[in-house]
Amino acid sequence: MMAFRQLLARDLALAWKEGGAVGITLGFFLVVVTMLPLSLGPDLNLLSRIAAGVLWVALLLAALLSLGRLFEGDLEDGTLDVLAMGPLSLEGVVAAKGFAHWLSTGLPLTVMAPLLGLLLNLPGEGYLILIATMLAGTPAVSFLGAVGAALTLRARRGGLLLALLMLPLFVPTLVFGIASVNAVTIEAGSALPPFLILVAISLAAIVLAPLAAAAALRFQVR
Amino acid sequence: MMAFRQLLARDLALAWKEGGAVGITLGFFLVVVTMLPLSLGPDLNLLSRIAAGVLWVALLLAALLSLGRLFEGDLEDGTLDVLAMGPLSLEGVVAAKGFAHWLSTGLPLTVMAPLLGLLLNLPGEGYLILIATMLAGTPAVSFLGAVGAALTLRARRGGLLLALLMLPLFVPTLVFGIASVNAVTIEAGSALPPFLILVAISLAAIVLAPLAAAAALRFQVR
Amino acid sequence: MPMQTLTQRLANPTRFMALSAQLLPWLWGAAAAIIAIGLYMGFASPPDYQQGHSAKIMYVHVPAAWLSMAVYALVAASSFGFLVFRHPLADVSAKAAAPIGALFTLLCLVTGSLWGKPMWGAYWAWDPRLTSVLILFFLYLGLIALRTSIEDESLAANLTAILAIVGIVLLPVIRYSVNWNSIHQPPSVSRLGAPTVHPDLLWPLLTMAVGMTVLFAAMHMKAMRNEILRRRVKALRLAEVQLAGGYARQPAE
Amino acid sequence: MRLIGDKLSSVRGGRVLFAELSFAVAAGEALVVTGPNGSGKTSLLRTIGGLLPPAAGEVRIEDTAGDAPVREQCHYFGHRNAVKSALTVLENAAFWAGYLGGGRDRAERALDAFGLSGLRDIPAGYLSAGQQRRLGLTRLLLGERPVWLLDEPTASLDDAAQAALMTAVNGHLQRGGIAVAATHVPLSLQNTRTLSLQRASASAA
Amino acid sequence: MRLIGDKLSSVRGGRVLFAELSFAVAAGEALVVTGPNGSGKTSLLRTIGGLLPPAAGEVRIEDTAGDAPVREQCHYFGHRNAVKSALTVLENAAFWAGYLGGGRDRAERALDAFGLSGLRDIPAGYLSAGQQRRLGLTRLLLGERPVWLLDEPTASLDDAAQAALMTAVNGHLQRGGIAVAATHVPLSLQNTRTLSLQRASASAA
Ligand code: HEM
Ligand SMILES: Nc1ncnc2c1ncn2[C@@H]1O[C@H](COP(=O)(O)OP(=O)(O)OP(=O)(O)O)[C@@H](O)[C@H]1O
Ligand SMILES: Nc1ncnc2c1ncn2[C@@H]1O[C@H](COP(=O)(O)OP(=O)(O)OP(=O)(O)O)[C@@H](O)[C@H]1O
Ligand SMILES: [Mg+2]
Ligand SMILES: [Mg+2]
Repeated sequence: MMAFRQLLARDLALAWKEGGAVGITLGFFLVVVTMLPLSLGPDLNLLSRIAAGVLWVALLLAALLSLGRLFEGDLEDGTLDVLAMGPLSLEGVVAAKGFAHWLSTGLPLTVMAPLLGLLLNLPGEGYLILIATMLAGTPAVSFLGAVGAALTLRARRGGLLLALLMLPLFVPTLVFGIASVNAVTIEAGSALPPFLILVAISLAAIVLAPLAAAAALRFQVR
Repeated sequence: MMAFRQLLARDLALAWKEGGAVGITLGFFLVVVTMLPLSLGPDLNLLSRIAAGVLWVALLLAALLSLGRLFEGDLEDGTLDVLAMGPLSLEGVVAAKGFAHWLSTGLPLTVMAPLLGLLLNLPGEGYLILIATMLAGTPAVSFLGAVGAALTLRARRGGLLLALLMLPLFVPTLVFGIASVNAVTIEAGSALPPFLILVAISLAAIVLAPLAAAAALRFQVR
Repeated sequence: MPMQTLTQRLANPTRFMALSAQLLPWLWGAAAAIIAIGLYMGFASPPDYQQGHSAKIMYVHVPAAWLSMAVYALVAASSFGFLVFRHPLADVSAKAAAPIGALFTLLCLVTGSLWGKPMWGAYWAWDPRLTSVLILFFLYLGLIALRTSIEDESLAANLTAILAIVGIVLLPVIRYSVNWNSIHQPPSVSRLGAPTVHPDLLWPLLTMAVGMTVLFAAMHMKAMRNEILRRRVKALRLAEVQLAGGYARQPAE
Repeated sequence: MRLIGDKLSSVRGGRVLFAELSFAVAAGEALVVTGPNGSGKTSLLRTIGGLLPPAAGEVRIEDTAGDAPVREQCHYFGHRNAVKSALTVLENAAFWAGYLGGGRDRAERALDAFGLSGLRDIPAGYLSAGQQRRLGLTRLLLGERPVWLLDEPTASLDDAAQAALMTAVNGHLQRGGIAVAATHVPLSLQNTRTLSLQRASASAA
Repeated sequence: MRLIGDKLSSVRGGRVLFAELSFAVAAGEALVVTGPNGSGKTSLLRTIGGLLPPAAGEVRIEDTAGDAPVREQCHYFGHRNAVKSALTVLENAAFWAGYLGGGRDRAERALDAFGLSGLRDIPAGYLSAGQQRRLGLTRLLLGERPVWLLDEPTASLDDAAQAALMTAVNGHLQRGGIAVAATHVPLSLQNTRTLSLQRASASAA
């Protein structure tokens, strides 16, 4: 546990020191949200219909860009070699790093989402469910993303390859996340079923992703 | 000229060897284009209206992901130190690398765009102008992107920061690219004025961007 | 740009520190006084026949909009001065001005949004002018983020300066391009580009503009002082490390 | 305690680097691995440390308390330093101390041992090549592990730092530890045995 | 031809590394730069090569044909090798040969000189640390430049490779070239002069 906490604290410190990671993540989120209306046209009606979708896509892209570096630094400077030799198991290492990623990316994005909802003219009844789904869905993004990051670690063109691997992995999260919001804002139905599935996905990701990512990392340090 | 050609050839060889770069870029493009309808809903009418926008945004995101690595490898393995010492000026180095990036990313994406237009139900009269605008606009993306890549080279969280810096850089290209296509598909007007502006932007980028990027690189190798 | 000539006269940081220490209280005072007068004039002015009292927000909104652009020009000019003449104060000026500029841009955005709700029924519309202000805001964020993301301060200063200059080339193009789009997209309900303003509204507006400019000057000077002090402390700490002779504890060579 | 390599073989990229390699190192002994470039020194060290699974054979530690896997009983110090540029010197050392189970005072002592205490508040990215390598070396002192695997540990070090390293390794040996060091230059270690790897046979090249 | 350093000062991160440093190296001479870790050897070499502008002073090359800037007359071989892992050994050498104005045959000869011709078709990423370093060294032979700047060139090299390097440098000196080498270990060069940097003194801060 001590080692887990130390690693978590170090990753958070790095996320903070390495250029105010949080601020930049948020900046990016903002950027995508601006870029889409600019290219899709400023029709407020259309925007409010697709608001939830845009926010989720932006979230995934922001995660994608930051996930590329999840293990990269540690591989390059040799830290990963040391981490692979205990005392924390590699599964524990992945869990600590995934958790740190969520705290420094998923959580701030969730907090910021309502603000961007304003820009996209999201209907008033959508905000609560938006926050809830993001809170429930972002852990899945961080942990599934860790698997992709571990797999593409030594691939050249890692960024694009990661994107290619990640997007299918993210589809379920995306679909149920949007379905929950739309259930409230567009169909005025119950958001509970898709929301519960979202929670289930996140829980499964938290449990299973470290296993897969650790297995991949074992090959990466050879 | 000899040095320029050598560098160009090497960068193309690397783009090819380092994990079939071209294939992965195209794959990413495909994935984004499929993901958006998934999150925006399958309304064909809506899709055909936003098709040009989606294609351009996907293009920019694909470029963003690959641009992050434009100078990174060369900085890390010390190649940039050597390149900074002649015989080619750093401006020439940037031009060669930007050109290689265009050949290995912008060009294949342009070739692929019509295919994805089909998926998004782009109206028939839009294809020619789509190819033309992409051909005219992608050099601006590669060369402006080079400026962003040079600036963020040693920044922590390079990926996200790059995105933040790139957005304002890409706005004009995006706007005129989409305006040209929409002029034909939606408003049935003349695409020439925005298209000419797009060409002008690309030309200006090809001339000016190497100056700015080289200035930044000079500081990066210190 | 009053600060520009001022900074040039105060060519060295020590003189700048001494003079700014004397000037600063006056600047704060003047800003407070002029803004108070402007606000009074604004509230005493007749309510707009259409917008009622909500139009009063204009007295903050419009000066903030002007300043957001003027400050960017100052950042770019300072950056140019730094890159070409390598004067350290120019960098201090650029670094200090960027967050303040971002703040005014944000103020413009927020007051505009608050105004937009009663006027258009939405906080935000993708109108060309609004969009270009938003992009200006991003440019500010980019400047700040680039600087904070780079460990080595002199590298950060140089790169940020290059970005600021690239930005000034870009801004007109962006402004124009976003406008272009709107010719083709049906324009949203926009009441910007208002007709000529009645003198009753113009005078308070101009007073507020002057007041907020002086306020900026004060904030900028204060921020520059802070930055200079921060650099001095850092240099002192570095010197201390060497004097304390951490090295001396090493085995002799 | 004994570190045993039992009929180890290593294959990289289809080429056999070494085959049927056996060795035994007792407590207090250092094994110095030499050999030309590309003969497999790094591969051997990584095999011992459990990072690279051997093609055949096994590595084990005998006569030791506990049954932790070999990899958790080894410190690996390789070509790369496992140092984070964004963290200060002290933060780097304190992290590894905490992670490997030591305390902060331990970090301070380790920095002292490698002559870095004057630089403790400087971000590690500012350090010179040799200073970063010294910082990497402090890790050896931050957690108790019986086996030290050192891959060209003296590269980039000046005389003072090399002396500090030798003091540290000799101290470790005296306390009954084991060290395996790959090197191209002679090391002034006590109680060493040498394992000399040959270049993979000509036909393989 | 003479390489002149004229009252050079270097400041990094607010600290003065060296001040008013002057030296002159004549054709056929090698300048060996020594000093403890962090004393500024790498910084000095990068200053000479024009990568790092000096805080004061200047570097120039006198009595030489042409008026190319100093940086285009120097080969810089630093801590990093400028080798691309994805390209084969031969492709790496051929690229630098072409870029620096040599031909393919030149690349082959350089690989031979550093004992790499057997590995020519292997991707450079598979090479061991020392083999990669050798590949980096071939660059010195791929384009004619009068000044060679070598930063710890012997690190990771085995005896054979060190001998090959010394042969190359001595040959360069005999042809009237200049070499500046930073090192922690003695180099067997002919005709050397030594510049010893001190650790940045307290007063310098
Ligand atoms: C977030 C939303 C808004 C932004 C970013 C924004 C931006 C700007 C900018 C940049 C200017 C300065 C233009 C110049 O002098 O060239 C300006 C002026 C002005 N704005 Fe806004 N604005 C916003 C919302 C509004 C709203 C809702 C109203 C009122 C209905 C409004 C009314 C005005 C007026 C009357 C001026 C002065 C016009 C002039 O100088 O001719 N703005 N705004
Ligand atoms: N980018 C930088 N910013 C601030 N300080 C730096 C930077 N780079 C190096 N330094 C400092 O400058 C000093 C000299 O570094 P340099 O790399 O020149 O030393 P060196 O003599 O090559 O040492 P070594 O033998 O370890 O390679 C070091 O003390 C280092 O802390
Ligand atoms: N990932 C890999 N794939 C294929 N071959 C590899 C790989 N890594 C190393 N090799 C090959 O294995 C051989 C041994 O490499 P190793 O790094 O163990 O040598 P070394 O003895 O440490 O050499 P040096 O003294 O240069 O550090 C080299 O010839 C190298 O070409
Ligand atoms: Mg090795
Ligand atoms: Mg050095």
